[in-house]
Amino acid sequence: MLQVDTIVESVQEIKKNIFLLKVSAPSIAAEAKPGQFCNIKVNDNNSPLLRRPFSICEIAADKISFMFNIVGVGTEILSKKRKGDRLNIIGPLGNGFNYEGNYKNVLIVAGGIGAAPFPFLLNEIAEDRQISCFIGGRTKDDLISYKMKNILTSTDDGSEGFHGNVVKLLKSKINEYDKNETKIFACGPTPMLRAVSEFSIKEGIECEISTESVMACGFGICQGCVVQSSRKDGFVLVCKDGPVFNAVDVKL
Amino acid sequence: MLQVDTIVESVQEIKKNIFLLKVSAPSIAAEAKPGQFCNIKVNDNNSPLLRRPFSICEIAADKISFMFNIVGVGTEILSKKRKGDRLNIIGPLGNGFNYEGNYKNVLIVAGGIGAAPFPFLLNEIAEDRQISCFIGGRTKDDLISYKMKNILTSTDDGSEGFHGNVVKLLKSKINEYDKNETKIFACGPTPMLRAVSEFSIKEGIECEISTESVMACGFGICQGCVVQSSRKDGFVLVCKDGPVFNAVDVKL
Amino acid sequence: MNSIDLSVKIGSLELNNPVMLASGTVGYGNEISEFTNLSRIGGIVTKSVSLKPRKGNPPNRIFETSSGMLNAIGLANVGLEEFIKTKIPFLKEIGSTLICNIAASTIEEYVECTRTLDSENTVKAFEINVSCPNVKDGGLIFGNDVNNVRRITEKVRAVTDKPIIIKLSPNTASIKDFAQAAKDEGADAVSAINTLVGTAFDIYTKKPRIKNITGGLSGPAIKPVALAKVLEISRNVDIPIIGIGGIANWKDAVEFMICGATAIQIGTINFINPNASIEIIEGIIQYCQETSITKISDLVGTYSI
Amino acid sequence: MNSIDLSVKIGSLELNNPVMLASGTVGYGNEISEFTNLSRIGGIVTKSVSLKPRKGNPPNRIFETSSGMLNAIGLANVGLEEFIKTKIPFLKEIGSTLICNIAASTIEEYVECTRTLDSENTVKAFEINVSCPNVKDGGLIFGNDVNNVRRITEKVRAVTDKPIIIKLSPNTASIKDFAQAAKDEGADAVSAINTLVGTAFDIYTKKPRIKNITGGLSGPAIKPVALAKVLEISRNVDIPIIGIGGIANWKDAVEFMICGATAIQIGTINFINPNASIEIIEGIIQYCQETSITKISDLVGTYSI
Ligand SMILES: Cc1cc2nc3c(=O)[nH]c(=O)nc-3n(C[C@H](O)[C@H](O)[C@H](O)COP(=O)(O)OP(=O)(O)OC[C@H]3O[C@@H](n4cnc5c(N)ncnc54)[C@H](O)[C@@H]3O)c2cc1C
Ligand SMILES: Cc1cc2nc3c(=O)[nH]c(=O)nc-3n(C[C@H](O)[C@H](O)[C@H](O)COP(=O)(O)OP(=O)(O)OC[C@H]3O[C@@H](n4cnc5c(N)ncnc54)[C@H](O)[C@@H]3O)c2cc1C
Ligand SMILES: Cc1cc2nc3c(=O)[nH]c(=O)nc-3n(C[C@H](O)[C@H](O)[C@H](O)COP(=O)(O)O)c2cc1C
Ligand SMILES: Cc1cc2nc3c(=O)[nH]c(=O)nc-3n(C[C@H](O)[C@H](O)[C@H](O)COP(=O)(O)O)c2cc1C
Ligand code: FES
Ligand code: FES
Repeated sequence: MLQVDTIVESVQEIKKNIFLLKVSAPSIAAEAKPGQFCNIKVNDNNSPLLRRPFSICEIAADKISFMFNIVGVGTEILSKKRKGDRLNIIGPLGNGFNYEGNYKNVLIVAGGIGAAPFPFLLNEIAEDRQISCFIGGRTKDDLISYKMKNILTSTDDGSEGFHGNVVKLLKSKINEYDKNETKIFACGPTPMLRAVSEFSIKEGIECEISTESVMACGFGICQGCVVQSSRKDGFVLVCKDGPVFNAVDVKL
Repeated sequence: MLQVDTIVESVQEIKKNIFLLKVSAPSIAAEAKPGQFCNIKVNDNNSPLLRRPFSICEIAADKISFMFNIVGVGTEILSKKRKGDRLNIIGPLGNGFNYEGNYKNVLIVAGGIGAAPFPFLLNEIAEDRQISCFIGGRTKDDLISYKMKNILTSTDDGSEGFHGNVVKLLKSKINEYDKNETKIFACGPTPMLRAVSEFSIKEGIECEISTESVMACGFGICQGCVVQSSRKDGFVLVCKDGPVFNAVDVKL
Repeated sequence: MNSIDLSVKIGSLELNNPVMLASGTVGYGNEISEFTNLSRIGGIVTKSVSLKPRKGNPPNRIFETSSGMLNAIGLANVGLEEFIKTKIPFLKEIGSTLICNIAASTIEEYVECTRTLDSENTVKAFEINVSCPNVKDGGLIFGNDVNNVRRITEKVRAVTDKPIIIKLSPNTASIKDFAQAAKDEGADAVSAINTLVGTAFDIYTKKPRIKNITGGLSGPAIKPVALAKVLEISRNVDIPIIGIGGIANWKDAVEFMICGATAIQIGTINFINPNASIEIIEGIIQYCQETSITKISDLVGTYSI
Repeated sequence: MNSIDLSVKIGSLELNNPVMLASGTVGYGNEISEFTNLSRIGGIVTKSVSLKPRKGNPPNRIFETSSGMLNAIGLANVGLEEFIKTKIPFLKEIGSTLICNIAASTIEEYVECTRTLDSENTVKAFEINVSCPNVKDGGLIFGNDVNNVRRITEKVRAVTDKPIIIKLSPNTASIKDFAQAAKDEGADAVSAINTLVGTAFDIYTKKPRIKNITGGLSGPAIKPVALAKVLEISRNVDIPIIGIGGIANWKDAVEFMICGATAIQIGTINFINPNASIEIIEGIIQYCQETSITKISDLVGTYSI
């Protein structure tokens, strides 16, 4: 965990309302693992006051990228950054995906901007694994395939790929994979994560989900970011115990 | 009084830490009189919350300029505006200088950034008047002579012109002017305005001073910007009754 | 399109819409009328008037803080006589509902002001300011003692049949007790909140930034506190509430209404955007359309907790 | 260069410098130690500990507001036993002065926690949290009744000779009465302020943004209020004050000391800049050099009004 002043390299709109922000952050880049995130101070003032958390999307040498869409004031400000701007970042934070181990098939399940952590993950996953990427969106404009491989798409409105949500798509295809040789990595809106968790638990497939919650600090001191634990009558911290959890460990 | 979204034409650093901000604001430009000011919202958020008041420095067709130095967060933000940025401005506000009437000599007395309102004033003053500009600063780097005429300078440290403050310089030269044919227009820090007021009252010379105070609204609804009146046991509003006052009317 | 019923009732006071301008933040309406269409606004609450003119506190009277501002104007106002002679006529012209805010140092003064103004047809209701933090006499001394609030309400009630709104101080532990006292004594509504007591100092001169030493904090910074006070009253006392504090846009206004405010007032934001009230009314209309609300009063107190 | 005496005394408690980390905003020190040098900090106040572990409130627990944030963590903590077993050893290692903040639902629980911790050498003082707004039992119920504060102080005083700091609620009309009560019963200091009660609602779901409905407002938004409370105590009660509330930088810290705070605590800003405390200490040193102060304690209460 580091707090560093980084320099913006570029902000690119890779798709309508989907931005890729690249910063130079050698020390964070050196430490980061797929699934971890950074907490970014988007400005030098109190509007907004708190940092904003973003998954690490990609690492190239000493540069980190973040992928985001504009949903409010913080992401709006980020989208207007220019090359050379200074950006204070805390990271890498949280645990990452646990992608070691004995399995052959990697199933990526991404809903909307939930695609963000996967370019980094896919880059690190051993080459002999079989990768399939299930990508969902409300419409075809929401499908983010940036650096994904072997893509299957679904849209709520049927405008591209499977007509329905991405978990339904996954269900329809799951028989093509050996369940004992398969691990799911999912990121997206909470209802999607809930569905994929239930499904994976029922089917007995290993599944890790990257969760979200409102955050203040991002590194374990405010106790603000809790989700219900499945293992005890109590809570776990998304920022420190997560953001990636094994599907069996949390109740969303 | 208007509230308009203006477009930034340019921000120029005309001297170290002295900026000229030009905006396109036809409706305000059409109404404005020398000595009036505008209240500018420098950002779209709450940091800072309130508008910032600036004298109208110059008008050219439908463009208005403001001259300022960076003293805090608001002026810092303004200095970073770029061509095309939107800037919400309320103006023209307050009364202006009363420069009509029967006098021959115009004595401008400006301390530091107090130079701001005079380019506009000098541009409007009848051509047959004799203009002298007394410009003071702490050091020669603080002397602002932008669009001034017949300049006499003073510096506190003696690094240029008269060694001493600008009111002392004025006193040393006052005998060169017929007092009954002379009007002083002064703007600058409050101690300077106090000195020039006392002097002009003692000498019986007409004198108008452009004052400052903390402001919230700038147009008379908050009652925040008062200075002590000399005419009654009470206060007058800098934003509405001023910012230009006859020296005899206020006690600074 | 615009078939939404925006009218609200506060006791017997009817407003065309729930958006009012808060006392002390619009003077007597003339200046702000250059920037906004006052006739469309639900109501205007005039600067606190007192029996005699008050020159107010010496400068500095205001200071900016993070997302807020401190003020200690000291209830500067023209006094009752001048108010009636020169201010009411203008306010009558513009045709917006006029609520007269009264401040005083004694109960007798509250009563006398109310009685005198009662005969002014233009004045549609009274807002009794028992909560100004910025005057040495009166103000908080009244506002923070529930028995005083009780007595003032009772006495003022006795001299007018017009709606009475008691403007409450947030600088108390239990605002609901004050709202209850106001209700018990026949007030038609309460407004909440007035400013929070705050201060700021210059670290080099070591002097207060405001000559009065402390001032009243207003603006977006206080919105969460104001909202909690409105909710506290709404959950405990059956009296119409006018929500005030940090409202900057229509979303804030809607949030206050959901928390139980029948109407709202905007203060500090008038200084920054003198047309804010109209923009808020328009935003509320859009929200009603979006969420299929046909009567704005149906929104009041719809919190789901 | 740095020959400035930054040490301050709070009763018999000596701090190397006046900058502390506030309860609930640094956990038990381990996470933040990755970002800042805790050994240089004046003191660390640990998250409120209670007799038994508390899991805290369900999410959402926090919400951002203009220049502030609301929280209703609900005093989530590991409980006294675990605190002693696993947290104190780490805090001992880092060598910063440790102040233990205690929360409870009954006076007996306050007493028992204090008595148990009294024998821990690492614990140098107690901060008694009588002012948490976010738990159903205890918290504000205690903090807003001066007699309770009096009794808690008395009982806790009886079981320890270590310095006792009573952490006061700002949600009262007259904080000085509470400070006086604490002093009367032998407290060594008071800290002010805890958070202000606030809330926020989603205008589409109509649900509170925080599951607990209301939360505590902290951050720069509340600084003027906190400063006024510190000044109120300082002008009326002769007791050391620890200033808390919206401190974001060294200027804010100096402002609190000028208003009468012997030391200060920083809370919310730790979340945004976990190295803020060190930067504040450095800023204070520079300020002392600039203004020729050789002993920081000379700055305390130097307001000129
Ligand atoms: C661990 C983690 C990783 C994340 N990674 C990414 C990422 O890679 N790309 C990306 O685009 N977004 C990501 N997010 C979500 C991102 O943090 C929010 O979109 C962002 O903070 C919104 O900031 P804003 O100021 O633009 O919006 P705000 O104005 O703060 O809020 C706008 C809307 O977004 C909601 N919102 C705000 N913060 C969050 C949050 N933390 N989680 C969920 N909803 C929120 C608000 O309730 C509101 O409805 C991540 C969140 C977490 C917790
Ligand atoms: C009628 C009027 C006309 C003005 N015209 C000009 C002008 O043409 N050019 C120019 O550069 N400045 C002018 N000023 C001053 C200008 O408004 C302030 O410098 C500006 O508001 C500071 O904003 P800031 O956010 O940068 O500083 P802040 O961070 O707000 O403050 C920085 C410092 O400046 C002081 N300050 C803040 N506001 C004022 C104020 N209104 N008056 C005096 N001191 C203040 C503060 O106390 C503080 O010490 C004028 C002020 C008034 C009232
Ligand atoms: C400059 C100023 C002057 C005020 N004067 C009065 C007043 O005379 N009477 C009164 O009842 N309230 C007065 N108030 C309080 C406001 O009416 C309002 O209750 C408070 O500002 C909170 O709302 P806001 O956050 O929208 O400003 C004043 C507020 C400000 C900022
Ligand atoms: C997330 C959070 C948790 C807190 N938990 C506690 C606590 O357990 N005990 C306590 O006495 N104060 C607690 N506080 C209050 C702070 O210690 C401090 O009094 C308050 O936040 C004001 O300071 P600030 O504006 O610098 O944050 C908490 C504050 C926050 C923001
Ligand atoms: S965000 Fe602060 S503990 Fe997780
Ligand atoms: S600045 Fe508001 S009345 Fe002058």
